[in-house]
Amino acid sequence: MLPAGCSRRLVAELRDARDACAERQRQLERSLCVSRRLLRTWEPVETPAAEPAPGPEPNEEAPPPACTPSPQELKELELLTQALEKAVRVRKGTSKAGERHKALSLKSGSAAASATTASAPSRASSQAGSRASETKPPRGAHQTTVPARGLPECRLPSVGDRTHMGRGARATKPGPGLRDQQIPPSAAPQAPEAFTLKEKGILLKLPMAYRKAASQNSRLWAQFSSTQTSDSRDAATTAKTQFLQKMKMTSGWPSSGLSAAEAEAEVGLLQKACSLLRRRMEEELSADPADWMQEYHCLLTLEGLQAITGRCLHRVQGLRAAVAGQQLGPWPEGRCPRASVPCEGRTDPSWSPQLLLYSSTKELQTLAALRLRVAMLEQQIHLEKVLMAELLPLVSTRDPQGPSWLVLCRAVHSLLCEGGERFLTILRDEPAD
Amino acid sequence: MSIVTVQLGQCGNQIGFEVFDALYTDSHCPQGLCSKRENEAYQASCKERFFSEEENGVPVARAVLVDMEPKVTSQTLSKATQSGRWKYGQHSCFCQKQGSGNNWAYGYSVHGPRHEESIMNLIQKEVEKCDSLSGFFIIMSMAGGTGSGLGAFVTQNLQDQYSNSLKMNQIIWPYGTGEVIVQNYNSILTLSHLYRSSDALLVHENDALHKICAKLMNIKQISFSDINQVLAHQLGSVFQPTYSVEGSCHYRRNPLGDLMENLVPHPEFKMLGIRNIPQMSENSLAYSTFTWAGLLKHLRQMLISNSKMEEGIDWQVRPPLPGLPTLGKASLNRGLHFNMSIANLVILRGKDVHSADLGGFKDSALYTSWLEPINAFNAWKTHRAFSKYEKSAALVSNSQFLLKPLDTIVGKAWNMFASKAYIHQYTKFGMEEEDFLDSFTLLEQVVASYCNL
Amino acid sequence: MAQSVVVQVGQCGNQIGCCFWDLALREHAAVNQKGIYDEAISSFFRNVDTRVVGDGGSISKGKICSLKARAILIDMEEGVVNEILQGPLRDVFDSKQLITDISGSGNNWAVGYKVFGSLYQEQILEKLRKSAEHCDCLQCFFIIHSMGGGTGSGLGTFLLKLLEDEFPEVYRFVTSVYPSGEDDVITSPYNSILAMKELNEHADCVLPIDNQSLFDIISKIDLMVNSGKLGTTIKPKSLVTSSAEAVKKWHQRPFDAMNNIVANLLLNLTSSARFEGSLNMDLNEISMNLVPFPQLHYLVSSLTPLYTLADVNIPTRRLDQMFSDAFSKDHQLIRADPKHSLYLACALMVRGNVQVSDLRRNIERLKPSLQFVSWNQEGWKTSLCSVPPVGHSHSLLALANNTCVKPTFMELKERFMRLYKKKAHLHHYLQIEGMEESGFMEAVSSLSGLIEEYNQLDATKSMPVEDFPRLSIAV
Amino acid sequence: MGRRRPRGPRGDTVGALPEAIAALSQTLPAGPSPEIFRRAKFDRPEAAPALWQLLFRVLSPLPRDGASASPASPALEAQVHLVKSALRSQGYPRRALAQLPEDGSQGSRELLLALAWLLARGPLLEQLLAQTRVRLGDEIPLCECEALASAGPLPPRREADGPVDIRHLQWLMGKLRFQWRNLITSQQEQCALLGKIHSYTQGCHSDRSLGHLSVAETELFRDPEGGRQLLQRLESENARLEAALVWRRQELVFWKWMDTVLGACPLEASQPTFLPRIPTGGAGELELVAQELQALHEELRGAAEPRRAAWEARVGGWGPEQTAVQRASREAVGRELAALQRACEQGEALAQPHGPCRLVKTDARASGGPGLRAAELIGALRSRETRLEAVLGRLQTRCRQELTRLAGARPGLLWILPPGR
Repeated sequence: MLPAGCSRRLVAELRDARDACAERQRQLERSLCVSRRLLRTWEPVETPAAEPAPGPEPNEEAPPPACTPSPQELKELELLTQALEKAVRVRKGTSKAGERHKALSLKSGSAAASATTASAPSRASSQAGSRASETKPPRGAHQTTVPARGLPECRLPSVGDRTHMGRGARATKPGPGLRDQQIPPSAAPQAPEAFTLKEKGILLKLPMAYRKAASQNSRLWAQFSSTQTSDSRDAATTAKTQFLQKMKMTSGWPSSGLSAAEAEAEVGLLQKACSLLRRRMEEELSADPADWMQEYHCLLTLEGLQAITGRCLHRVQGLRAAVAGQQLGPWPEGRCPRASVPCEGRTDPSWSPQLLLYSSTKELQTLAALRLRVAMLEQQIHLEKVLMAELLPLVSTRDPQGPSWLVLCRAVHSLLCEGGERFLTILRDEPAD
Repeated sequence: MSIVTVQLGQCGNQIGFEVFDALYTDSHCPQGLCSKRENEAYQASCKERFFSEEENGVPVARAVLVDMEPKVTSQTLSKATQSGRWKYGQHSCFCQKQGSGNNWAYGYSVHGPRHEESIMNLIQKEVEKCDSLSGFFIIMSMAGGTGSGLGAFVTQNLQDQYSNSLKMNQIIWPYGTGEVIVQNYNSILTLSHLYRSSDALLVHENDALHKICAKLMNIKQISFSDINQVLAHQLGSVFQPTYSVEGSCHYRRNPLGDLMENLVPHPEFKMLGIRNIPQMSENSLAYSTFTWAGLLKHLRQMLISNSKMEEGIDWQVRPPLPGLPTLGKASLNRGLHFNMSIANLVILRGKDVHSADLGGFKDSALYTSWLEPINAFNAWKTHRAFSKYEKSAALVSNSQFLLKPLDTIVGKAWNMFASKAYIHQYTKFGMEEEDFLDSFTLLEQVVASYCNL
Repeated sequence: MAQSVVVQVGQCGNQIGCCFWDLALREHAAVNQKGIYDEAISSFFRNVDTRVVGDGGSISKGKICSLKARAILIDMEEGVVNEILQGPLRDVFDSKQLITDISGSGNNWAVGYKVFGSLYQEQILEKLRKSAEHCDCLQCFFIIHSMGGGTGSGLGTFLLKLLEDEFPEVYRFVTSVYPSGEDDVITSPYNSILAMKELNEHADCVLPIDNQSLFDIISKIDLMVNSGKLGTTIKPKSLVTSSAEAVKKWHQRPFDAMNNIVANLLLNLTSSARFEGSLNMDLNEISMNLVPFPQLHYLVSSLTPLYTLADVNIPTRRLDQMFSDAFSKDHQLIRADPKHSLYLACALMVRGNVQVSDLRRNIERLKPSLQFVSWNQEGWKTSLCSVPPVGHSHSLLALANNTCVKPTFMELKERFMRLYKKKAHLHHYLQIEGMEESGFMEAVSSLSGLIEEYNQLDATKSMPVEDFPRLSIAV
Repeated sequence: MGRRRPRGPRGDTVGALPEAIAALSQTLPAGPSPEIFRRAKFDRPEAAPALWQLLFRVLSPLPRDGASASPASPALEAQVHLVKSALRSQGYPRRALAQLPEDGSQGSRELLLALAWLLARGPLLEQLLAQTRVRLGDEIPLCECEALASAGPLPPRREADGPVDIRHLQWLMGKLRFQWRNLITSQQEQCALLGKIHSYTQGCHSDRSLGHLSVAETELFRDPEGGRQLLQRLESENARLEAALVWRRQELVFWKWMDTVLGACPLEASQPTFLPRIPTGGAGELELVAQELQALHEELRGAAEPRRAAWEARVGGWGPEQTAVQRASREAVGRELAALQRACEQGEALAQPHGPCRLVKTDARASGGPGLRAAELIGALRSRETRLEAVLGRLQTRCRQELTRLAGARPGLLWILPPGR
């Protein structure tokens, strides 16, 4: 058995690490769920009721997400499709000369009132989602056909368009206009057809309302980050500084105090510094000086590094003193959230995300795997240090003749020297007789 | 997520076929006692895991067949094709002219390096067919030469090349009395190598399976195919879809990962065994009814009394009182022995599964002192019935169940080794006595670790 | 699938070989109804397009054109080989596979080994290489010879050394017919002992056969047939007979019947490697499992059901009886009693409709009556081949590595010593170039060494089985 | 930008203060109404709960995917507790806050001060906005600043009850290892799916530089209801951004007002100084760093001293020419080291990009265009990986040596190590 304090600390460390992993896994699962759903077959009409939200479900008996419409739903769909086709045929007849834009929109029932849902009455009454066709003013107005803002415009016809899209429309109307071309609905009525992103993804087009909001969003972010550094803010900065000082004064805060967050940040800095210095040293030592000048350069660098390391050690001393001088205030006990702010909190020159270009899935996978690998290594190194700090003293202070010393040694060896993956065996060296 | 199966040697290939057939049959069984929609989701989940789709719609097992002689693989391929329901991939088979001759060293040191590239290429092709690879099943016998020697070699290569994917070896544990005379050598070499390169060893004991055929399935003249079908049933009962924890309407994505995280995190404890209930012939089934309470009571007693099947359970065995010291190796040969668990996973399938009370498995007396049931016990559920059973339960256990067989094998091999018998057959192919000693050392440690829980 | 080449040396070797090829052809004809050249056939036969001149005519797939035995026939007399070439089997051999002389070895091992060995070495090697080239995976040489004569024992064992040097990876399984006590060849003890040394050193497995045992078996069958026991008839179409006039021939040529038994042994030995089954046993598994120490590679064989095998139709007995018989004294192919000696290892090779549960049951049943060496208490190797022998529902071949072979060797040594003390006939040997008296001494000490190894094992028989102390784990 | 309000004389107009406070409250996540601020100035208790909640939101780390999962807020008391301890750890100076009742019924003015303190101290609003940003693209953070170590929202601690067996630690460690591997597997799948979605929607985005849709954008079509919500979130973020811009223009007047709030507070009596307790974890880390630095220092000395001695022996009678070169060398090294020193002190990451990136799949052939290349990042990550592996290897070697030394204390045993990799 390990001592209680040591146990508590190490179990807590490992638990933290596992919680962090589990949290990431959950995030990934959530986004995977969305992506997977996108790549599955898209039913021609959304049936939001049948798609349970991902996440906990109180009832174990609830249906799984991979749902196919019930016979009832299918029947309704068919009715709807017929109604649609009828509408389309009528429109087609009236728009022979000019190019008419026809759109099929997917939209939710709540906003469907404005649309011509009359063509599918049975559907509107029974289903949340509905599909309707709309006749647009021939020209002049914006090309896209969003009936109400927020509704994605979908140019994904479902009715028999597989054949027509592939052979007819597409083949006969090539050229740049194709992408913006609304798909002519089929004249051959079929049962509503499911499709996949792979087949029809290229036909998607973002709705206007969204495009507008998104571009406004990026404009605002740009503006927001550009004003941040402007001169006009000097006055505000001064005011804030003054406010902080006044606050400190009125509270009798000791001038040399160091908060836990600051201390932690400082430790983090020192850690980074340490690895930076070590890396530099290794570079220097692995280089093979060719002449006396380089030799001299190397010597100076090493001495300089030594000096910097000395200064870091000095900072450690200071920090130690601060920690040692701490006293307990009247503040509540408890574990504090980590003060470190993820890098999104950093004041970056640009707020809107930069672009990261990748050329193949393989490359993306390599990149992601490496990122994770680095994160894991960092976590592993952290754990290794913590475990070293707690376990090595135990091994060296316990009585080697004691009953549990060897047990401890074996486990410690596995944890510290083999990353917990493998284990050693200790045999009694006795003559076989 | 998908699992790629590597079937090695005669045993591995024969079993592999039965496993895929059982998975297919179960997932296409029309009366799963659940809604059509749910059945379809179950089917889809099973398919993603174990089959890929070919152009003409026939499911293709995510499997690679490897043998060093052609008879078995060609038979296996044609059996699958003849079934008309599923098949193996056209280019998923690797075989040679001449077997490993029950010689582990020949499989590991000669066939392995010689055919490394071809085999790994086949596996890679299969892996590339998966959107997402969870890991590998490696089906192999422990006694022979190809399954055991080449199997150990391939597992090691998988560990090198797919270090993040999970590797579960399906180990066929030979009959206690003879199939292959050098089986104890082959076994210790296999086990010790897998202990270094595999994540979990799911052990299937021929003796136990044989008994199930005789006693529960009422088969008079038992063939290997009967035995393999029982094994396939057991494997299916674990790895067919079950609900994931958080969203009960979602099927578990990565059962292999979940299972391993729960059962084999400790490097010294990697041996797993399966127990099932009920298992019976079609005739008896018609006259039986089951309750969850009854099934779980039996299953629990099967666990603690280390009985491999429902029949002949020793009801006298009880968990020890808390605080008593563990008995250590001395207790190994005593008759009445409580089987201590490290960790258990129970899988329940069928009607009213939510009403099943698993309290009996959450008893801390069942587990080693250093793990609480909360860390050591897990349950998976689905109300989709499995195979022909309205209700069924499976238990995957990391416990002392294999201690005695393992100790016996190590002991017999050691006796043979001390007499230097058969050693020349191994040194002929580049192995040294030192290699044997390494294997003995590692396995003696495993035995000791399982003893001193 | 891997292939084997049969090398039949001397009169006895060629006679047995002849039976073997006849049976092998008929077995494949029975199993392979479609006439397709398949993997199973390929293990012993080449498929040759006879229209093509030269050696380029091998066909690896498709219809059977003309089958050629993967065999090399060696004899230093012409009689037997000529007989074969004029007989019904003439088509499966061609002249390129033959090595003959006219002078004979005069029942002198030294003539076979030293004289003909050096004389024919190149020719033999060339034919061996040729036969190996015809295989895409040559696994095993089966050498058939007798120990008592000159050509079989001398040239036959010379060949072993040659094979070892030239094809070190290919197994050498030797079927050796040992002379019986009242052998008509006076020098047979010399020849046998000299040959034994070569077998000790250069064979992977030796299947010793004893003429006397074969004869006893035949006599017993004979008796049974003649006694007109109820239901006993000669089977019209079974494997052992070479032609329709089996019964007549039977009495005229008892050797044919005896040779047939040996040929059957070879067929059953290879059946699990050739045909499908739920538990295959490749040839390389035989030595792997049955040879715990390099020199102890003598395997005592027994075949059951023996009487039905010998063309006699007696009512089928229980399956379990077949297993019991395999361990009885009168089913062994040499005079030995494995049941009362020490087993080092034992293989059961079963053919036909037998399942693993039958195997398990019988092993459990028989085990208590058998004694196994302490470190191999469960020394069983088993195989299940689903193709039964022609005309039968099932069969069993048991191979035992058992100290019961020791008496045969001791008897041989005694007979040798009786002659050798008198230096009788020694000069016939010493006059051969390269043959020295030390050769005899070495041969006999090699045999003594072998006997001593068996002795040591036998000595453990009375000792209680004890486990060796294991490695001691500290934690 | 037609909405921009006319700019008044800076901060001095009468309407400026309400406008500033309104902007602030709109910018803050779930910000309370301006009225609450006004009441807080007068320390009115009814304003307290809202401010506790606000501070809780501000101080508790959010799950990254903030929008989808907004867990039920804990009870007010728990929120109070967390706010107090978080402020303490960040060094909040006023003691009065710590003494406020735990039920959250009092202290609206103190809370207002605390909020102002947080706002004054750093770019709080910017952080909050960034944290809750609506993610339209498929993003991948460039750095591992948050790494795996940063915890999400803190669950109530279930501390281990007592001593555990070391095998229990091995068990947990093993679980962690499997979690890592499962994580990688899931992530590989996610990448594969992203790649598919990106290539299937190639050319669908109105923005030419993006080309294809992101998952969120594709999901708009799949789930119109969700799409509507996304749009709403986007619009509300736009509103918050606009408010934040207003706040920036008007904040000066807010600070002046805060001065008056602070003035209204009684001076806190000179008190026994207290310092916030540094968490034990931090102190442990400090010792580890200290050890590492010490070790480094020793190594450097070991490397530098013999070189110095050899150098001194050589330079005996050098002429002025060499001396000049020496001086140049000294200056060059000095410059380099000064940069290093700065990096060490300020922790500025050396040319390492930070922040999220939107993933864009491009044709490998198409070069140019703005944006980072995955290949370059991969290179950087690889070298980072190598460095970390070396660090880990060093630590493990150190442990191995230490254990080998200790093993000497028990003769008569054979230590059989697992075979080398």
